[in-house]
Amino acid sequence: MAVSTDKPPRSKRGSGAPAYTSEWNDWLRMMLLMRRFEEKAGEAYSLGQIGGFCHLYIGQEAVAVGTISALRDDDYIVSAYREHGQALARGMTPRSIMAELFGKATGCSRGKGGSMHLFDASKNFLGGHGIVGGQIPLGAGFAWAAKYRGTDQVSICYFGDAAANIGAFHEALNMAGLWKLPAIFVIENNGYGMGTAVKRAAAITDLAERGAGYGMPGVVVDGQDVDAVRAATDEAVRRARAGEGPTLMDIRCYRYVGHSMSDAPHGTYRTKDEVDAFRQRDPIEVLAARMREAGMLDDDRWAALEAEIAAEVADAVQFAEESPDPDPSELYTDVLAPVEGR
Amino acid sequence: MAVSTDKPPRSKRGSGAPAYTSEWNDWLRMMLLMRRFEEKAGEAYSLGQIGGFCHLYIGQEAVAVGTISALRDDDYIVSAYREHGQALARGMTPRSIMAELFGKATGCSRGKGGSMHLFDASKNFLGGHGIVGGQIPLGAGFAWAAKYRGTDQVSICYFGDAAANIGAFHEALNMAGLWKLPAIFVIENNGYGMGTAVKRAAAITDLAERGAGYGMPGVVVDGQDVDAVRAATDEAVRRARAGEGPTLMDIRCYRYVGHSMSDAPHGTYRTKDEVDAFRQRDPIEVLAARMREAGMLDDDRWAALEAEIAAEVADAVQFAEESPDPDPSELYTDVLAPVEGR
Amino acid sequence: MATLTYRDALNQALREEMQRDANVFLMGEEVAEYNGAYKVSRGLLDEFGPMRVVDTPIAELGFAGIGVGAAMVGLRPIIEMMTMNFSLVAIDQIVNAAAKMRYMSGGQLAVPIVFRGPGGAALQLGAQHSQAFESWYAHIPGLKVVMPATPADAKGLLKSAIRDDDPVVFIEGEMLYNMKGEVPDEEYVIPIGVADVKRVGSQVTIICHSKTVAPALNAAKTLEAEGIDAEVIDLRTIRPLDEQAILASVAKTNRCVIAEEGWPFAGVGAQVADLIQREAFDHLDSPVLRVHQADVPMPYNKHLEKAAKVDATKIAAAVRRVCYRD
Amino acid sequence: MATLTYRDALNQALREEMQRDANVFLMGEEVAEYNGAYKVSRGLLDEFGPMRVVDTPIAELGFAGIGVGAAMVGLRPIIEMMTMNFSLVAIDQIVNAAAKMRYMSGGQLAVPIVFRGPGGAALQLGAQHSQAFESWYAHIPGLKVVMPATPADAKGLLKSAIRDDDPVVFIEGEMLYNMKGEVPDEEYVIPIGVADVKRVGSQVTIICHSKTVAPALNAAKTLEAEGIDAEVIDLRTIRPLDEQAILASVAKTNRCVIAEEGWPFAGVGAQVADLIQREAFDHLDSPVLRVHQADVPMPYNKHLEKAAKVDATKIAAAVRRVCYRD
Ligand SMILES: Cc1ncc(C[n+]2csc(CCOP(=O)(O)OP(=O)(O)O)c2C)c(N)n1
Ligand SMILES: Cc1ncc(C[n+]2csc(CCOP(=O)(O)OP(=O)(O)O)c2C)c(N)n1
Ligand SMILES: [Mg+2]
Ligand SMILES: [Mg+2]
Repeated sequence: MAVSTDKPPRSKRGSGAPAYTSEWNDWLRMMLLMRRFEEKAGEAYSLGQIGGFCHLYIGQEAVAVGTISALRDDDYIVSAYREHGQALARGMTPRSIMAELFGKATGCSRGKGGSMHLFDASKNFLGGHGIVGGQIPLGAGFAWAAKYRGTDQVSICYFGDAAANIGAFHEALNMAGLWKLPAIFVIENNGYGMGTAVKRAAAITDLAERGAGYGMPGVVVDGQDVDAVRAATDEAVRRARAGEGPTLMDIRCYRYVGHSMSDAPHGTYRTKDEVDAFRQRDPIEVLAARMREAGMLDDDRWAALEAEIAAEVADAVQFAEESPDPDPSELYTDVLAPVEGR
Repeated sequence: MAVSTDKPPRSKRGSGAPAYTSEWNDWLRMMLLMRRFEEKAGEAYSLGQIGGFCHLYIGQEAVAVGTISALRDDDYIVSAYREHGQALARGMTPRSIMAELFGKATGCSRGKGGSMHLFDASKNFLGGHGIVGGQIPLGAGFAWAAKYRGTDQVSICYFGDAAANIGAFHEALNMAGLWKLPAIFVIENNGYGMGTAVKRAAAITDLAERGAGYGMPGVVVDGQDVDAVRAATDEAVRRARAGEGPTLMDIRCYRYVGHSMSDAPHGTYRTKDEVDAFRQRDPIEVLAARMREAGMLDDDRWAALEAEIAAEVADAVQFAEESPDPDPSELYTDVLAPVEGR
Repeated sequence: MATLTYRDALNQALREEMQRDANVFLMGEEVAEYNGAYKVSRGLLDEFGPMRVVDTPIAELGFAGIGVGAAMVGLRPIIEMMTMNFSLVAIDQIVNAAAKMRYMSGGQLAVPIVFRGPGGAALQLGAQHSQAFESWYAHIPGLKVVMPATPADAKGLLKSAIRDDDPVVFIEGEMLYNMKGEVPDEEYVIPIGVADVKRVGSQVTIICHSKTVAPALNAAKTLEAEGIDAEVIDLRTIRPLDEQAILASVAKTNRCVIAEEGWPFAGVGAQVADLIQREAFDHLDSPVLRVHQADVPMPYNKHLEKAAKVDATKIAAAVRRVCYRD
Repeated sequence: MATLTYRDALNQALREEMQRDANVFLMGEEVAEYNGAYKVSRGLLDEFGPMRVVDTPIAELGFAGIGVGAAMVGLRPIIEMMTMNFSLVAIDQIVNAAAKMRYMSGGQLAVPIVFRGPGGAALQLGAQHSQAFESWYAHIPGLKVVMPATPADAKGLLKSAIRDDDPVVFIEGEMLYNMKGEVPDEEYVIPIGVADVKRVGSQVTIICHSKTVAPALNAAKTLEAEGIDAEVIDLRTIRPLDEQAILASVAKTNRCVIAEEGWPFAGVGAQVADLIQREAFDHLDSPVLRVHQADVPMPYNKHLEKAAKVDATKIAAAVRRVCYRD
């Protein structure tokens, strides 16, 4: 089947999917928050307030919202370096995330992690990892722990389309399938690994097919449709909690912006037309349209929401700006456990 | 489908396979040579004449003979540490191999490699590798070189069933499929990785299915039937030479002996009955029976063959025994190119 | 005191710690039904069952990462590498995940995990199976590196490693597994980071660890007959290094030889020599000398292999040199 | 002489060697259509086409091994690691295949391959993207390790590395790519294994490589004003180490400071310090001191990162100490 780079994907379930009307208000708010938060982060980066690598989530909002809304607070989440969206969806505050991007002591990783390494152990948000594919075995490890303890917790692990070609993916998915671990492996398939289209990196473009090699279902999901993402996640979560084993989700989405802040909005590897085509089915617009149809959204509500979120993001930036840097002594802490033990 | 550990595999093609009658004499001789060579190597190991790890090929003879007989002299071969059989099939002399096992200067790797690292560059026999899966990217690399140079050479890469679960397998097969490399990936599926049955190591027991994840055909082959192995290899070679890309062969075979000389003939991980069941369809017997039927073999010919081979193996042992150790100065050679360059 | 092999001492440590803490589990290739490639885990599957003694596919990167993940959420995995040579395919998880998680998370996450298995050379295993990587692991902040040389140290240090709240690379030795020694009957642990004086001496210090401890002691015996009184210090832990023990001994003897199994360039001995010349410069009566493996991949031939390895003769020769007795 | 950036000097070396030898090809992530993550390979796809400038999936272990295989049969691959941090997932192929093939095969096979990419830290890339692994690679017999500090050295050494018949780990620097310097117009190569005196001095030797060369030269300028005349030696090649150049300088100056980017334990500086105390013991007027990164994973915060890194101030302070001027 076509990969998302060729044309916007047609939903496999969008139509058939149950409408999660009661959650739509929260979802719209969260997706819009992600969008505005990332836009501001981009600005702050250009102003030199954020350093290093910064990978924005703009365009992929429905993936984080549709998946994480299906989880319980005690489930585990792990992601790659493009994880601001999942962190927000998990309920980490814009303040704690923006402060981390600014490298401040009040950041979720106390200024030591940065954009690629957001952590909040209290929310089972376990990073933020920079080595492509490295977090996939970690995600399987959380699932292993749940099985070991006999809980019905689920572990969800996010990675990109390009990460499906690295060895860690193969080893982790094989063991997850072999041991029927309660894991959900989410390919955030935005069509490219940096400048390399899926079809130039993978021998098959339908990455979901790889699930079969690991004895797990592989499902293709329309990542522009938050309802479809949620419906597919509900089924994966059900399987995992029921002890039926892991699921591989190939969620077709798209990033509107460059790979990172150091990459052009659309390089030579894709056309502006392609980007615009995807913007036609913007995940926020798709949900907003449904809500308008259902009478749940009008221009006033929308304006109010934008204002509310603008204020929230501005507050996060101000908080980050005003927060202190870590104390110089922090350079040497957290390497090992304090000698007394923790 | 069942894995070879459950019961002897029924051939997928044995019946339909063309009979390579003109080659049967050579094949029988070679398989018997492997069997007797390995039996002698086992003895020499017990006598302390061979050291380190020594992995015998006994029971898997039809795999090496059926595959390598389909190749040209300019094709590339690479294998793991259980490679004595492939080395013999490639025409390396029993003398040069036995001398290497003895660590002598006359060995195919000049005594520096040992049982796990047999090399003969002049025959494009490129090792003998000890890290599970490590040779799979190398095999893809030889295929890459053939494509780069525009020759129609083929690269064949042998590895075990357990190696199909390691990252190198995934990465190499994906690139081979993506770039349509002239490679043949042979899973010598003897049912176990050391003491671990395929079904305890892989989420799916039909490893051939993994070919689909890399855009290449995956074929299951009866490894007790040398004609079937050859027929399947002919097709894989044809595909590769024609530029149609790689093939994954899952050749079901069985090792009668322990994983290595330090492992019991059949440990607790399998039963003597299982071993005996496979011996019922011994690859040498299967071919011998066909030859008898075809009037190509009788007791006298068999006895003569045994005598001939016994002499050849005895000669190899004597040669190894009488050969000198490498000169002490050899410790420091071959680390880097001689300073003049080679 | 019972006399145990190094193997059985490790086995006792594993059993006792698994009995003590239900969060401790052992995972690796052939550790369960096969009782371990080197039988270190013999009997553990029967006692603790398949969730706590877990056979894996051959996928070191994957199960090392599964272990790190399990440790991040509070379990205490012991990940067996059939040999440390195979830890190279897993090293990204050890260095980029285990060693950095606490720091990257601003101290929120601990990774109480042990990566253990035999390191270095055995007999004629060839180039890919005969490598000592302790200097690599000791280079990495966030890791601890422990290398016991005796059954008693092996048991006491493995128990400490399992209870440690940070990732520990615990390197054993195939050639040590059958070594016998006295092991206390009562419960005990040996702290990580503390070297041990295996022989008290006054004229020269021999610093060693793991497989070089026995040859160092043999060399000391030979030298005694020649009137050279050597002190033998077993580092036991490579990282954190017991700098005080090293410097105190050299301050006393004014001479030092370092014996390690691995290759010379940037080996453990390089760090120890650097430490001594930096911190005990005025105490040194002669340069610190090192004994190490020949700087080549390990050859298969047994004579070449023997020539490549450290032994008592080479250590004694180096000691004579630092004592200007050659 | 033209003034070029380090990036363009590398680009010229790649282009010239690919023009010179049809067996040379470049493979790695984003090297072709994207012109390289750091644009080192700009324009090469257009000139040499997709068989010789090859974009890969993210599969370092796999394409490193494909490169080794291609080299075993006579091609001369240049394998780009987007950064050397990612070489950890490929390290088994570099250490167990590339470095050992010649030896294991009894000299039958050469592996003429270059693994290249930026090493060490850039700015605020965090713990997993800011690591210097030169001491790891230099530990391995069978490898050569090259780390140029200037555009001219980068071009001349990369050309030598590509022509070399053994595997070369060629470590660049993201923070060096924009550095400008004079590069000869005519064809030239710089031999591997030869250090370079970047500043002649008489009272103290500063040994450095790669990113520590510029701060070392700055420190030397500062010290000159204080009446301390420092010699600055750029190792350029880490393995094989130019021991003669180091010892000759220390024999002259009797004092030495070693500055390297990486972590202290068993770093390159440990080996150099060990060498000096061993071979120049009687020449030393004070202990050899080392300047290196703080022994912690790299923090993201820019002030913490700056405090963790080597700079001219820290080098100058160490020099004053060995000169007893502090
Ligand atoms: C092992 C490794 N190799 C290379 C990189 C450099 N790198 C960072 S992100 C990236 C592309 C990943 O693409 P994908 O997995 O599709 O995720 P996306 O960025 O599209 O979300 C690369 C090559 C890395 N971080 N780790
Ligand atoms: C990366 C790695 N891990 C572990 C080992 C130890 N080991 C050697 S052979 C082997 C079993 C391999 O089984 P399989 O791939 O089925 O090949 P077979 O021995 O059956 O021919 C193991 C675990 C190794 N050599 N390399
Ligand atoms: Mg992507
Ligand atoms: Mg097998």
